[in-house]
Amino acid sequence: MRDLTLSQAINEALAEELERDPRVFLIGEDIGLHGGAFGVTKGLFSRFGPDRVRNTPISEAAIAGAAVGSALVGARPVAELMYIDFITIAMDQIVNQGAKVKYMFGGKARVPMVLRAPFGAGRANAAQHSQSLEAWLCHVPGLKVVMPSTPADAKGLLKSAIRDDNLVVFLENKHLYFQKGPVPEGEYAVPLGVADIKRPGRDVTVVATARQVHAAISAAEALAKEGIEVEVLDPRTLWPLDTETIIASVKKTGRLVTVHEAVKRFGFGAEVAAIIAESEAFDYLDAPIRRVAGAEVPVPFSKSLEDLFLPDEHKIIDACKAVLA
Amino acid sequence: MRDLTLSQAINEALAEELERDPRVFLIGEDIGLHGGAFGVTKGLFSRFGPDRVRNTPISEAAIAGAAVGSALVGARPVAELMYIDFITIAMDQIVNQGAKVKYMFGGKARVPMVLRAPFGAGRANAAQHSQSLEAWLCHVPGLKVVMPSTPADAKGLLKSAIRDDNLVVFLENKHLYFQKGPVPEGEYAVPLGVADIKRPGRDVTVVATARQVHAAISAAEALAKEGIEVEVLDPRTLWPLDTETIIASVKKTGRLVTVHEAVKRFGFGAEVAAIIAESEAFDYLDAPIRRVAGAEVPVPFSKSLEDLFLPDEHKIIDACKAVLA
Amino acid sequence: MDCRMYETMVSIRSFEMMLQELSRKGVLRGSIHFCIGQEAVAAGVCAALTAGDCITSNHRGHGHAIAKGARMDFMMAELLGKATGYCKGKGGSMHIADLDLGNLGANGIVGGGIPIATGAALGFLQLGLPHVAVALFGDGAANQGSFHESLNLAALWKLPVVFICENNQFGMTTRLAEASAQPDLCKRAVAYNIPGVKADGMDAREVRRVTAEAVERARAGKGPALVVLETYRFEGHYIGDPVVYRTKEETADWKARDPIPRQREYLLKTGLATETELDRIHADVAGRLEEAVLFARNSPDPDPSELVSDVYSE
Amino acid sequence: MDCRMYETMVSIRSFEMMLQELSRKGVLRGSIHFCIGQEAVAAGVCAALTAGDCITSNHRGHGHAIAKGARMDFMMAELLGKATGYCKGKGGSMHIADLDLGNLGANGIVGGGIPIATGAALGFLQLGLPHVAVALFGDGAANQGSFHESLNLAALWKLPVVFICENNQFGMTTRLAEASAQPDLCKRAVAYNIPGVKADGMDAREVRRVTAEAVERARAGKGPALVVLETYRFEGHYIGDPVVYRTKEETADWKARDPIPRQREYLLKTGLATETELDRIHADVAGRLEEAVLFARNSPDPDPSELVSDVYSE
Ligand SMILES: Cc1ncc(C[n+]2csc(CCOP(=O)(O)OP(=O)(O)O)c2C)c(N)n1
Ligand SMILES: Cc1ncc(C[n+]2csc(CCOP(=O)(O)OP(=O)(O)O)c2C)c(N)n1
Ligand SMILES: [Mg+2]
Ligand SMILES: [Mg+2]
Repeated sequence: MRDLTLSQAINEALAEELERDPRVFLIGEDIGLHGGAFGVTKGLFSRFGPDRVRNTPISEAAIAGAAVGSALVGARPVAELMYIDFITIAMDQIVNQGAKVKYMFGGKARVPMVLRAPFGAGRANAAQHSQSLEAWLCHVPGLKVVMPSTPADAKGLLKSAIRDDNLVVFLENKHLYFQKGPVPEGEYAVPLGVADIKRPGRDVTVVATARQVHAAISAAEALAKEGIEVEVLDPRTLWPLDTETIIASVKKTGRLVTVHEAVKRFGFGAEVAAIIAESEAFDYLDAPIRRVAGAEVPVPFSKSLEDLFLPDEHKIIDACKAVLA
Repeated sequence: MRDLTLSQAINEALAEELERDPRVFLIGEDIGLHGGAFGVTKGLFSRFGPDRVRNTPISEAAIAGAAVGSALVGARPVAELMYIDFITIAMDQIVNQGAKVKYMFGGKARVPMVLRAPFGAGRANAAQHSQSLEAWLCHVPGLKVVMPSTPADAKGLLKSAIRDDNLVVFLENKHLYFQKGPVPEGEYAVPLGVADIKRPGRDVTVVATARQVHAAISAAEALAKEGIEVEVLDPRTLWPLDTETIIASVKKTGRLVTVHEAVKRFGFGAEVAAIIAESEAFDYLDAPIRRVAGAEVPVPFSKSLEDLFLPDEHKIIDACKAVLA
Repeated sequence: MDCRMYETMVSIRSFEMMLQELSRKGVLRGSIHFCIGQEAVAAGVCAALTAGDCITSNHRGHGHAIAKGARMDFMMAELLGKATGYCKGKGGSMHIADLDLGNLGANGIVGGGIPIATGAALGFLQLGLPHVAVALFGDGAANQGSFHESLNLAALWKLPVVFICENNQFGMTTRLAEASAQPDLCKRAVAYNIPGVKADGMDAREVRRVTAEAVERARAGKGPALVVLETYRFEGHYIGDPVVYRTKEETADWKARDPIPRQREYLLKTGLATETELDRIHADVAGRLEEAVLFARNSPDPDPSELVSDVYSE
Repeated sequence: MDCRMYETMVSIRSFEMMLQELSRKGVLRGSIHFCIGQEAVAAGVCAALTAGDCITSNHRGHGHAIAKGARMDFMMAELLGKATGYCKGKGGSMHIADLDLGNLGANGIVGGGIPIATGAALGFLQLGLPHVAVALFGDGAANQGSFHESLNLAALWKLPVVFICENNQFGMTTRLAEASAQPDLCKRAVAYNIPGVKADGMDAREVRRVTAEAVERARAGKGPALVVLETYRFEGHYIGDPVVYRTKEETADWKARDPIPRQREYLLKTGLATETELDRIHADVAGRLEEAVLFARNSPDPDPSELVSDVYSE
């Protein structure tokens, strides 16, 4: 296997799907020659041309609508928002239209589209370019929400997302774009809705997403030296959520820590905690649950504050120790 | 005390605040002579004139921006969205601007505005006019979110919201508009962030919002006949949330049921469950938590399906019995 | 064609009058917006389309649906929330759609269908299909950001889409001039460098003519146009609207321009149809409508299992 | 006034060149968008405003801030994320604001400031204040729905707001004509029945003149105008932009119209200033800038407690 960055892995998935299916096309701001704000679509414009890789005006509502409408008549758009923060402008088309038409029309519509967007803090982009808004989207029946942590997962999940007949929101952590990892050669897809145990363990379950999976693994390695075996669980798809795997893990370990970059309140961690508190795993819980998450503030610019905003290895270690105390 | 509907109570609060403070004004679609889609602002246009009660074009983003901008320079707008579902169009101004400017600007800005909107299902308005989207807003630091269950609370909370220097989202259940309840004469305000125990009990805590508070009280009355004493807790303000009162109640009862109309996943119930699972109350929990909520679907039109979609007294009774089993 | 449009208009009018009756009987639930008075728009626009062309509609969509070929029985069943309805009872009045007929759906969001029609046109381009998409929306919707973004995108890419603004003079209770700084809506086309055409929306033939021109232009790859059709809703915005915002005189003036008698006169005058033939149309429609109501009323409610189906595609 | 504008432009240019230097040294973090080349817009627009008037700015906002009177030391401290910065280090380049000076803030959302300026103008009206609000935004922003909704609302209510579109020919890497179906942006004013004015954005005096006209019109209660200022950014969209989307020749042509030498020549030619006076301005600015950098570098990072403060007002 060769090593690719997450950005390269996504680029490869896009290229392969553009190649495979003539109905697939890309649409977004500056995704053409420039390759998008993070260079993810680099080279695709030259290779597939302006009809398959469509540079748009700065009109997020129209981009989302163009994707929803074209998907309704049988195309398979992959739309890019330059930052997930801009979904605030596209929200109506995604939530009230794309997510709901199938149900509202009694099952007759299909919206086979993907909405890709980078998310997350840690790059000094401040409050309007650093959010993690997955919880909003997970709250909307009709949407699927994917959040990969490794290049290999990203490629395989994106291929599944593009082939899926639903509106899939595909969220890419900006920091991970530049991190390398092994990616299988040849064709493969990672199914949506299946969690991955990134590191097995028996003492505490850490459910972490995207970049925080890596922080959790670091934490697990540090804790292993103290004899604490952390199970790091990466849901990969936030909705549909692989609750079975999470419940099974907590039943085994009796302890749960959740980790994500989004603001803690009303975030993914709350849903995971609630699922466990409702489930058969409740009786196996030996300690209160802990949520490690972004601070309850707009993302600050200054490095010193932004570092405090973000979860990290140390905060995860502390949380694990707390639930083990 | 006289009895007023929730709609009348809100109307009274608006009239009193328009009278009290010349900086206060109303802005929204068809709120003028017509009095808004639900008649909440009826009579105010004739009384205060077109400058204080401003009828807008159908432009939710501009309405929200007009409110944010005017609040920034010292006015105190109360904006109305005809249905909370349309916040999808106004989201950027609310989330990326209004909620964040104070923090982004290092504390120097104030956005003393209220965004009112009806929410909720049960009126055959289908998927784009029946949502409960409070969880999105609670997930945004900088916003306050209020959701009254009685006319008296509605009036007092709205007065606090209008006098608050933050962006307060004030969510009104459509069904409650037409329900009467006693409202004190004379001036009073209900503070934001303080829960109200609508019915004391020792066996199980039910945290319910808005219309579901009434369903929970009915359920409690039914269960009382079987000797089960339910404590019905109405948070009234979803953020800031009065966690102390919730935790104290659960420590007392050892059992928790949450109830809201919004879709269950990633909803208010998840946050309450997580708060309890994280808190000292965890050790007092004698049974798994139960969440009663809207079904995980877009809101259906047909009465038979919409009834199934919604939580109700019976589902609450079942949940209470389940946690007591 | 001219007889067809007449029949379409009669069907729409009859369908909605039946809804009014059902509403009086307390059988109808939810928000119902009548297009009575505006039938020429629906009939004329859809008469200019061919198979494969599609429309997006809005909250006032019964007419659009019928004109695009929808069956009254399935519509009626939908309005009554029945399992046999267009959306299995899940959508109701504001979400009737028939993708096979090219109706991409009514819409509860004012302005919500405009980006979708634009997207459908883009989809046709991507798929190499020769179809045209038509967005039907009101004067009020033209003040939404979605209008602006969509028209710009469509004009820029010369998408095969036609934007039809059904100017019935009001957005809910708000008069055009109280909502739109440029009340001559077709001037908005200047902002996108596309043709802006105004026409009499009370004349089905005129509507068909201007729509056909715009549609053929779009199909030929010359890009979109904005067509503003002047019309009027004879009824309130919704059932129960006290209609405080306009005078009886104004309404009477517009009623004098009722598109249905107008088309009838034309058909008779030109000899395209006889009184007998036209009466037969009325009778046929009445018969089908009667059956539709029976069908709807006799249809079952959706099965409880339907609550959770159709959220996701497999 | 003409000297003031010169000083403003020199300050902006010097400030950003210093940022480039700091960036090369690796001291700067985050997204930085330079307005080098566009200084005449900021200087000319703000010169047309009086105390109490306010602006909303965008991601390319350093020039707007300086022209509206911001202190370079607080700005520099903000850009370095320091506690003494305009936003205590919480905002950075894209969120510099000074409400006391009437700068309602830079903005990270393209088009995000337009509704806010409109709202500020409404606020002035509601509070009976005689001020005018100015929205500064780019050619790219004019394709956002917020542009459309705001201009319509402002025109409808004759709000005291002026919409200034800083047309620097590109939205990020996308050329105006690839993004806007109507490349003559001031024609968009037709859609709102307001004046649409185009002017040379490389000439500070011309900018001031057209802005002043629009501002006084707005102040007089005659409603908004759309002013399109033709300009060019000499640098890439952001630090590190490979600038693949335009030719060196085009950039050189625009650089030949550099607004700073142009204003200098004017001042000298008309005798409004001498070489010595102008050199003194440069020296002054350089001195203040030096101090600003020192101030910023010597300032402390925000206290950790600042993470959670300023989210809510008491
Ligand atoms: C985004 C949004 N805002 C507001 C409404 C409420 N609403 C429904 S119809 C309507 C009036 C629409 O006016 P117009 O577009 O002219 O269509 P008409 O009703 O006149 O046919 C309004 C305000 C809505 N459904 N969606
Ligand atoms: C809503 C939104 N969409 C996209 C972006 C990314 N972005 C930042 S600046 C920019 C270009 C803006 O162009 P223009 O308005 O012309 O301003 P200029 O950069 O040319 O000064 C883009 C696309 C953004 N910040 N916000
Ligand atoms: Mg209308
Ligand atoms: Mg530009």
